[in-house]
Amino acid sequence: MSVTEEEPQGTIVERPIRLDYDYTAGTAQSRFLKGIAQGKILGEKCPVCGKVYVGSRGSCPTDGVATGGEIEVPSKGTLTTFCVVNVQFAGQSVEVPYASGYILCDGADIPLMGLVQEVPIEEVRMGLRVEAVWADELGPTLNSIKYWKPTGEPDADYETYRHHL
Amino acid sequence: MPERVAITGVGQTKYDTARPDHSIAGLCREAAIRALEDAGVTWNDIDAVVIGKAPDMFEGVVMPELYLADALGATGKPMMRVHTAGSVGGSTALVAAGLVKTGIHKRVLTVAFEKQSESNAMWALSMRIPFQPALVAGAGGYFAPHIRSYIRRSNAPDHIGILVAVKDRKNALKNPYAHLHLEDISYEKVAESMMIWDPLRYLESCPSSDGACAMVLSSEDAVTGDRAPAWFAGSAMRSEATQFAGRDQVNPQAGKDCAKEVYRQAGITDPRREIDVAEIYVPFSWYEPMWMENLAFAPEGEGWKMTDEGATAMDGDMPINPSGGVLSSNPIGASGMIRYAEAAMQIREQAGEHQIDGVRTAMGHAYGGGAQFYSMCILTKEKP
Amino acid sequence: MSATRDIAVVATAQSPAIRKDERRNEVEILMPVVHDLREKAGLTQEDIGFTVSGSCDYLQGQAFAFVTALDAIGPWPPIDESHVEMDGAWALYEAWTRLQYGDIDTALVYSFGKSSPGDIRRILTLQLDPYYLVPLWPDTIAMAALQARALLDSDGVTERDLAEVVARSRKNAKDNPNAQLKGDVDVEALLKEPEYLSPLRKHDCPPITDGAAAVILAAGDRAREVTDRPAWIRGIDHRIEPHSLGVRDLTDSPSTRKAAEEAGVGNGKVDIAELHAPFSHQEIILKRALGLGDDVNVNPSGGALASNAVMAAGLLRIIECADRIMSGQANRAVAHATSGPALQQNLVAVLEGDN
Amino acid sequence: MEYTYTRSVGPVIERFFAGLGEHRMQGIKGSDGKVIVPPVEYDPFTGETLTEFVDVGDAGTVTTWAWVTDPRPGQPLDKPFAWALVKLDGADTGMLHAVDAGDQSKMSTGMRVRVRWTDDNVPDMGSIACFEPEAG
Repeated sequence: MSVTEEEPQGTIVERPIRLDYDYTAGTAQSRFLKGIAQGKILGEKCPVCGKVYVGSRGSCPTDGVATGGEIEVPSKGTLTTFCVVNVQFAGQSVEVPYASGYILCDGADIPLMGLVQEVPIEEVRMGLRVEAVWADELGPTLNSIKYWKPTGEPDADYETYRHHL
Repeated sequence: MPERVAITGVGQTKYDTARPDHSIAGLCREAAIRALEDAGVTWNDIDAVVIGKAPDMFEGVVMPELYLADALGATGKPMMRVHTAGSVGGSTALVAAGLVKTGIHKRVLTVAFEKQSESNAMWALSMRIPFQPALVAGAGGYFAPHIRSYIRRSNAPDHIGILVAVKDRKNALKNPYAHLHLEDISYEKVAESMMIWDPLRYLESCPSSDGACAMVLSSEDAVTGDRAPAWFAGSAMRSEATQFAGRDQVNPQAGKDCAKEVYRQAGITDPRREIDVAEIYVPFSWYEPMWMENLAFAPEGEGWKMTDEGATAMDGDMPINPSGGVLSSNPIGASGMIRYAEAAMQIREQAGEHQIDGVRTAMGHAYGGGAQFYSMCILTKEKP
Repeated sequence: MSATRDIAVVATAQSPAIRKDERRNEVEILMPVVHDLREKAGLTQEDIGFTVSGSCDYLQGQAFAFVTALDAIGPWPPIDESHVEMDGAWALYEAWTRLQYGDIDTALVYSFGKSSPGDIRRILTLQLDPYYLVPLWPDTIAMAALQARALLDSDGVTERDLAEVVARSRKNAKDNPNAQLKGDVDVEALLKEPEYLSPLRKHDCPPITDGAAAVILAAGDRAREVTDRPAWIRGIDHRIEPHSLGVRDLTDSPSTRKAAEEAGVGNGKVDIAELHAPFSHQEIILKRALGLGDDVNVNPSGGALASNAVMAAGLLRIIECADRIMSGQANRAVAHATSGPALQQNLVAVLEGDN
Repeated sequence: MEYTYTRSVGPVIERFFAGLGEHRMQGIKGSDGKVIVPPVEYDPFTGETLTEFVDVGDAGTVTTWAWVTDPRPGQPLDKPFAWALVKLDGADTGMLHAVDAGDQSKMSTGMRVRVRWTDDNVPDMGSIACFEPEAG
């Protein structure tokens, strides 16, 4: 609070608001999450531009048409860019510091967000090759991918992912 | 033939972490009354009211135009509520301007606000439905990776972000409405502040503010007030999808297209030379150089040089955010309208200590979402 | 109003009204509607000058819920686009305004609402004064019931009149393939139903609906290129009233009356009217405020009592009018949309075919 | 989704809430001189800032009502009750609250009701439990 003592401190009331929702993932996302529950990353192809979307919400955002035709992409790819989070935010269970970034799976045209671990934080870099580390118990949620770890392969050439930044 | 639209009144609240002295309506009123007074009009002179704010979850009031109708003197009048994410302050002003431009109304009051102290923005923004990942740590966590991409692409030196943060906070010391008045701001202070979202430091990020901004927009035959108005010479909105294959997240096409369109309308061919001052939506330091390129003030990859050379300082050739910008005050829903209002204040020579001399053309800019929504205007002293 | 450019609805599309779409998310509900729409108009997204939508984050329970909806449109190259956190009817108003600038000739308006994921009655409580009202958690039906009682107390309106509105809605909805509640119901049987939130019975209240709707507007000659018989928007206006029920005359709708005057409802014979009356008694209040006689066919689609996709229901009234004008069934129609507790805010549009 | 919002109320609502804590009902004079209860910061019809507080009674007349058989979470009563607009003595507008009438047959437009106060002295709406029929 930056309010100083001279300033008026008006009456403050508390208003708890609770709302319950029954969310619908949608058909495309349900297909994707079903794959995740089986330890598979499923992409969907846009019938117009041919781009492969992972975690599609059901449409190709540039063509506005339904994506379809499941394509399994490897749970391995390139860290295109990232940030290192050094502050513990409320509701965040991961220990700081951690690297959070975009992982472009091989063969996919859109990255997934994920954590990068099993590597010293100062060695996390753009172009790092990473693979998914799956949770012991898989379920229809992205938390099934615990994090991504380096594969040990040489870094991806900047040219291979610069158009995904 | 569309009508010319003038900004004849501007009002802002004092921005702060919390404004415990006001209800939500009271906060909006503080700005609205100032705008009416500046324009020399009363509630009776207003034909319609257009309000804007970011997600309703910030205050937990659904479609608050309903509750705010009385406070904004809207009874018996048309009232609208715009929501285009962070660009909303700008889009709200443009929707309001449209009502005048088309001749539907003579004088419209437009108000944008956010009372972030009612909740926690980090909570509202990071809220995810169950099957979506909860990795993003607030807006900084979203934008920091794209900043890293920019640095990689442009080979910009690390200190550029710090320069922006220091400059905007120093400017804010000249703006009585600004939220952050960091008297002891310095390069070292920013450099040593916590690296929250590496490559983004704490002091390179915007605060969370309560506040409202309001403007009175008038048609040519309804201009009032003691002070000459600022005229809209160009205005545009552009959107693209949040995430799509091949999306340029550093230099988004929608931003480039939007700028091109406002320049075309205003007859601007060399923005850096022809625009005297710009209020640009920079919530994180590095977005200044990024937008310099997006808005064609600098060639691609060279925006950081403008910051580095001091061109964007108040005494530079292209002053950016003399008000202190979003880095110094961020009532999210209002932040875009504040950019427009500050641009108008520069034209109308009412910016006080942060006034730039001889402003004839000014730009207002807002962006929102994952940098996929844009709203921009060019304001001029001369009637377009 | 001095806006002079002739603007028409030239194509419309809507999803079927569904109680609960458990399979599809908002994008997936909206996408086929938009495809159908553009196909009917023979236009691609690149032919559209301006795109605008109306929706409510809280229905979806997520901030920026409207953002992903854009994925259904395919906004590439980047589009001139805006969004109102209001019913789609107000999005259409913004589009109509935008077309008056004169630099573009077409606009796409869409709206979507899934009322099923959350408790819609509770969500809409959050529209109310956050200091005095929300702590008591009065819900939308309660607010409407207070209005209904005021109307029943005031003059000749009876519970039978309310039941007749419901019976006609259900009957009319039989001809509407998209409607949710339809069929022949007997007024006497309706009156025997128990009270739900007295004086309202369950059938006096709208169903819970998931759905989406969209229209294309076009100006002048462009409108005639798209369709032989555009539904011209001859007037459109909207007004708001004070928020608190306690300071209003609940038996009247002065904002509707004012909007109707501005839109020119009285300037000619009205063939049909589609009124956004989620509660039966509101149709009676609106009909009076709009000055509609008994010769006007009110809510031939069944109206909001038959299907009520919140945020799209107002836009749907314009669509239902436009459809009947474009098909030649009607020549002059009045569409109405509402927002807020007990008809706080109202929009009125007059649509006409070429004579 | 669950969150507790912290609302600053501003001077008018603050004063009304403070009065409730002392079991005192107040209204505010509108631009046309009519007394609005609960007091609003701005005139609903002219938008003028209102400042003139007026004490009103804690009893009044029901102008309209609706009977709730199934109370919902958070509502003032957890047994069947009536929502009502109550025009308090000395006021010109209706105030929305619950009436604990026991049975729908006890409710009628024009009936007299009185505030049932609580001992809750937190400056908020909580000081009013509900209204109850005056004679009963």
